[in-house]
Amino acid sequence: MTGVDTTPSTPASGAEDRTPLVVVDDLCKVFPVADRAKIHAVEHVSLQVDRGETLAVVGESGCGKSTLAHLIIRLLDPTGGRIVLDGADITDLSARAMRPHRQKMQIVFQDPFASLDPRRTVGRAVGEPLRVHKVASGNELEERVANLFERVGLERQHARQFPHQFSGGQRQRICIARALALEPELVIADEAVSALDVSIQAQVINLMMDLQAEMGLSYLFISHDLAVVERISHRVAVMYLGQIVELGPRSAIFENPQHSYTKRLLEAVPIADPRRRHHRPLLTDEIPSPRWGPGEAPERVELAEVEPGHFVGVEAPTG
Amino acid sequence: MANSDPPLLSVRELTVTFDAFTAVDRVSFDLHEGQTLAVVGESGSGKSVTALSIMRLVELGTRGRITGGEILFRLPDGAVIDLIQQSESVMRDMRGNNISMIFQEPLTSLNPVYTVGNQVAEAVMLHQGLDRAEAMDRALEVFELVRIPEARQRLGEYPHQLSGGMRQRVMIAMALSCDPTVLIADEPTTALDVTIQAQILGLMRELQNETNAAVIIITHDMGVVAEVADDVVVMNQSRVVEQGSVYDIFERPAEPYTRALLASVPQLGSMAGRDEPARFDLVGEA
Amino acid sequence: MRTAAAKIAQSLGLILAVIVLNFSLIHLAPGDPAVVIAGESGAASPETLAQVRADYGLDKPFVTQLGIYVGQVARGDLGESFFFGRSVTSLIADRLWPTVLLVGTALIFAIVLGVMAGTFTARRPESPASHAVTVLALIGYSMPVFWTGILLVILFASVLKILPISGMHDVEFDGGLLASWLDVARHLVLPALTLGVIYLAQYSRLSRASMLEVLQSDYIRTARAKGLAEKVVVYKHALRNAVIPVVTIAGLQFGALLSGALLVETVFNWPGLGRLAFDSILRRDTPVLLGVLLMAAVMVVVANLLTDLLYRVIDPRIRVGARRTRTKVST
Amino acid sequence: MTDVMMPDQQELVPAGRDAWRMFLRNRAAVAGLIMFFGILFMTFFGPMLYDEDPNDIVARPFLEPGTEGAPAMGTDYLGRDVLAGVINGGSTTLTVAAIAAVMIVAIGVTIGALAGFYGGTVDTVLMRFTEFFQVLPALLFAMVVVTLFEPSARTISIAIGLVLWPSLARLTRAEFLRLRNLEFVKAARAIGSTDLRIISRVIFPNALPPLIVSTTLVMGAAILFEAGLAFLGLGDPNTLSWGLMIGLNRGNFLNAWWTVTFPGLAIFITVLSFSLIGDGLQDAFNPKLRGR
Repeated sequence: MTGVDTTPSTPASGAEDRTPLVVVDDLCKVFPVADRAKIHAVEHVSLQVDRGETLAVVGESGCGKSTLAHLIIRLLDPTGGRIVLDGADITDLSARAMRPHRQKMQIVFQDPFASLDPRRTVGRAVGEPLRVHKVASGNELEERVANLFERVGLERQHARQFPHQFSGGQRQRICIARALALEPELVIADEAVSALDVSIQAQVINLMMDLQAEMGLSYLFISHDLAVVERISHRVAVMYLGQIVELGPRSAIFENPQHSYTKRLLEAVPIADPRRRHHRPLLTDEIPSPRWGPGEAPERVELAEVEPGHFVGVEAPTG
Repeated sequence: MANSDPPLLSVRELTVTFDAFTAVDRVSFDLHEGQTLAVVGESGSGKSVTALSIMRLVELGTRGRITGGEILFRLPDGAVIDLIQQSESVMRDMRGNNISMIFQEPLTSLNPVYTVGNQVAEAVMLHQGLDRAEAMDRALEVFELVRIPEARQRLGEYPHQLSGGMRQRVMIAMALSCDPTVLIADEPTTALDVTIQAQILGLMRELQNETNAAVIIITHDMGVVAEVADDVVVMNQSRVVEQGSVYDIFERPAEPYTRALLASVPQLGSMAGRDEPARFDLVGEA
Repeated sequence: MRTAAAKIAQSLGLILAVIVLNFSLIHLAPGDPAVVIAGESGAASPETLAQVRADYGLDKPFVTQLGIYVGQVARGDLGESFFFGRSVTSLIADRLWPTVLLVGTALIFAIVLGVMAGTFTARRPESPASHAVTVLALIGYSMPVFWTGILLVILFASVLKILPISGMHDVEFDGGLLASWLDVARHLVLPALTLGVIYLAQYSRLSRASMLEVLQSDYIRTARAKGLAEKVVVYKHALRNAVIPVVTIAGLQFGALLSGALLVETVFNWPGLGRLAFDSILRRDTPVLLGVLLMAAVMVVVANLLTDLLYRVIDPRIRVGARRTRTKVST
Repeated sequence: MTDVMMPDQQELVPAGRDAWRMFLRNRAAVAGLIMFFGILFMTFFGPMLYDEDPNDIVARPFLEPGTEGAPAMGTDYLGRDVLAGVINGGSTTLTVAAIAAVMIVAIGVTIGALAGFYGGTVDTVLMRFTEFFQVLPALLFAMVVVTLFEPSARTISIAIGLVLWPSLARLTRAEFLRLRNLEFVKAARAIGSTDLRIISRVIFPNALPPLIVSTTLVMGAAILFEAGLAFLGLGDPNTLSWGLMIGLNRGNFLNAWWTVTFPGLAIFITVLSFSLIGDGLQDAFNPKLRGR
């Protein structure tokens, strides 16, 4: 391992198999863009997801959190580093060789309106993974689809309808059902509740937690919303400009943040309590871009373990 | 709502329809000088349509029609007029001048083919009868007011050259350029990152102290409401569910809808001292 | 600047590819150009044919011929016409101007009027005028251009007798420069109208759709929220954005416009490149045909470069890159 | 999260049956359909009902319709029956246009789909190729192909197919590019669907509506193209066609308007029927764009 070992000292409870489900080691993704510039979307990211845990990745736009999700599920090919899923290195597998591994991990996207093919019934969408992997067919497939619908809080006869007949929250439930069809061990939720109204969001989060308890799922929960992350995660990684600047158990990140960026991020969250209003200094900072000109490259952030399982990026002392 | 002054803006029984659909149903509220009023609700609650109706913009570019109610506005000279009864030309004189508005998407809300300085100066030239050079000076002034760094240089830049936060500052500068008495902000920070949102919210509060404009902020985010509002109007399915001071709404919500809404809001810090993730305690969930 | 150089290099590459394709196609086709040339000079004995082949370099291997031709073209020499015995360059130079005049007039007519009609009707999408634009656009698009031309001649030149039937100049014309220009203009009206009307139909429809979409955009709402009059909103804020797709399509369609010009030139006996090409095909005058094909490709490429230029004028997003924001965050 | 969006404005993509119903509600589109079937009927059954040979000289040249002894549409410069010509002149045009359209769709959709789906180098290479064909002056190039080889229906179809596919390729590419990044396509990839399955079962059905619309318009363009070639005398010399009729009578149209007007009208109505159908389909597939 070239990256820092970010193994948590205390594994999440309730898991029998103590080997990590996903190990990401020194992962990098660079996109070439115009004028010989490069976007360093993901830089030397190392992390792991344990069985049955929710690891949240938080950060602002352009920090690389979605790219990281796409890399792990192999929708993008990494520029460097390794991805190990359940003991198997999947970094360089071809699309065909990758297929059996896809049964173990699935993804739920942000936009419930774009996530479902408008021309197919939602039942077909949910059954599609089963057909592609030839797991089930005919009546058995139909029965499994119906069970999935019930499992996510919908009715079995909903399967015959088209996406436009559902609300955003219902569609997101359908997407979750599709992700669960192959009984994966890892579900990547890429801003999966961000587009939902707050009451619907709470219901979907509750559903995700219930499913985790029932099925022993692991979540990689990508989000920009710290309040939601605090609710759902066991551990949290904070990303900034493609790199992890702080990683640790939820309580460490939220109650004892060490990195200046984590602190800034937490400070910025408006709190739904008028008695806890912030008094904010008038800043005009901008979020820096991960785009670098020819010959330029970001400085690598070194992580140091400040307490068991709590890693913090080392910062140059500021004046 | 213990303000004894006559209100600056008084919306009474406002009703707006889109074909057969009633988007705003008998909505009433008052807005006083220096007050920040939040209109909060989920998708489809009618909050944005309410905002567009006050500007009478709902009839331009959408199929919406104001079918009932009054929008009473107190002019600087003390006369009170019903905006719904005003002709389009009177409304044009008021828009951007007495009442101005900023929108959710700062990128798409600015015209991509003109410089931001031009777009701000345009409103000034129109309402204050200044010539081009004077209007540009005024644009520079408001750019500095909203704390845009290197303001003079930015005047000549195009929207796509600016970051999201800077674009929203430009929108705010444009809205404030003619010293309006009412500023309507429709989801002003929804499209922004959280650290930028914090800056914009801080800026808006500071500007309100400096200009004493009354602000209506339309939002779905209870965090934003708690952060900036004096008073709150809660909307759901085209109607006002409840209104009151921000403390009343957050601490003593009277209506079941408000209570349910608050219960589903994740609050930073609410999980302190707990090891495992926790479900939301939702009202009426099986 | 670097992108401009790249664009020009790319265009030259395209033109080279066109030359190679045209040359190969013509030389791989059945038929012997030597027979054509010899036929023109009266005799066709085997000795004459061999002589002709040697004179015109037709006995050399194909690739050598191609190489020689490309080299010539690079020096601006397009060879000599089999039929006229004149240099192809001068032949084309004579015919280029009428075609450019015809195509340019038709294009400007179509774009200006089309955008005006589209803008006008977009503001009243349910008005009779708006529906009329839709119907006229469909009709205009569906008429064969040579037929439109004939019908217009019947109407304006034969029934109303107000415009000349064909040609570019009156035969017995004699007068000053201005009068000569007016004479050409009179002859230009019908051909340009014929060619322009198809595109007028398309551009009015396109700019109507584009304008309708732009009028729904957020910045139009902002402009209205500023209190701007509807005229300013439409003509200052919407129009410039709405013409962008029209410019795109106009650039892409330039090749089709040239095809239309060829037919129009035939109908009106307009002495342009199209007529020259048509006659050269019938005469199997290969050097001229190659020259005209090349010229047409050059015109399309130039039109595309001009479109790019126009784009940069209209849309600052293409002209000025985004600012790079990678400042260190102050903590 | 704006709430200005009303329920009825939500993205409704009508499935086949709905689109068909919307299409039938569009009067202009139905008129187009009727016109098209009328032309088809005239072309394939007309010769049985009106069995005048279009090549026979039936009367004096230039008999104006309505005069003594003239056929319904008069006679041409040789004294041939114009109506017989109009009835018999469509089959070549329609056949050529149909074959060309098949070619255009096959080339255009394949190239556009590959470029749009794979992007990167594949896209760059295929788009350069497409640009190359767009730079070629279409009619001139087709004329050269037709004259250099033989002016048969097959050559003409191929020539038209070769020059008209680029616009469809561009459209297909744009649609594939747009759809490729939508989340339901990413979801299909995450499931492990093969590229072929994603292209054919996920992206293609969603790209189909604009492609169908475009194909109807391409049919119209191919007809105009064939007519233009025939008008110039570069069509199949052995068969009669509308364009050829106009071309042959071109020298006399000032004193015999009917010789060019009726064949031209036949071309116009045929192309117009495709335009109207295409327009109706566009509205039917995309109710949001209604009235554009």
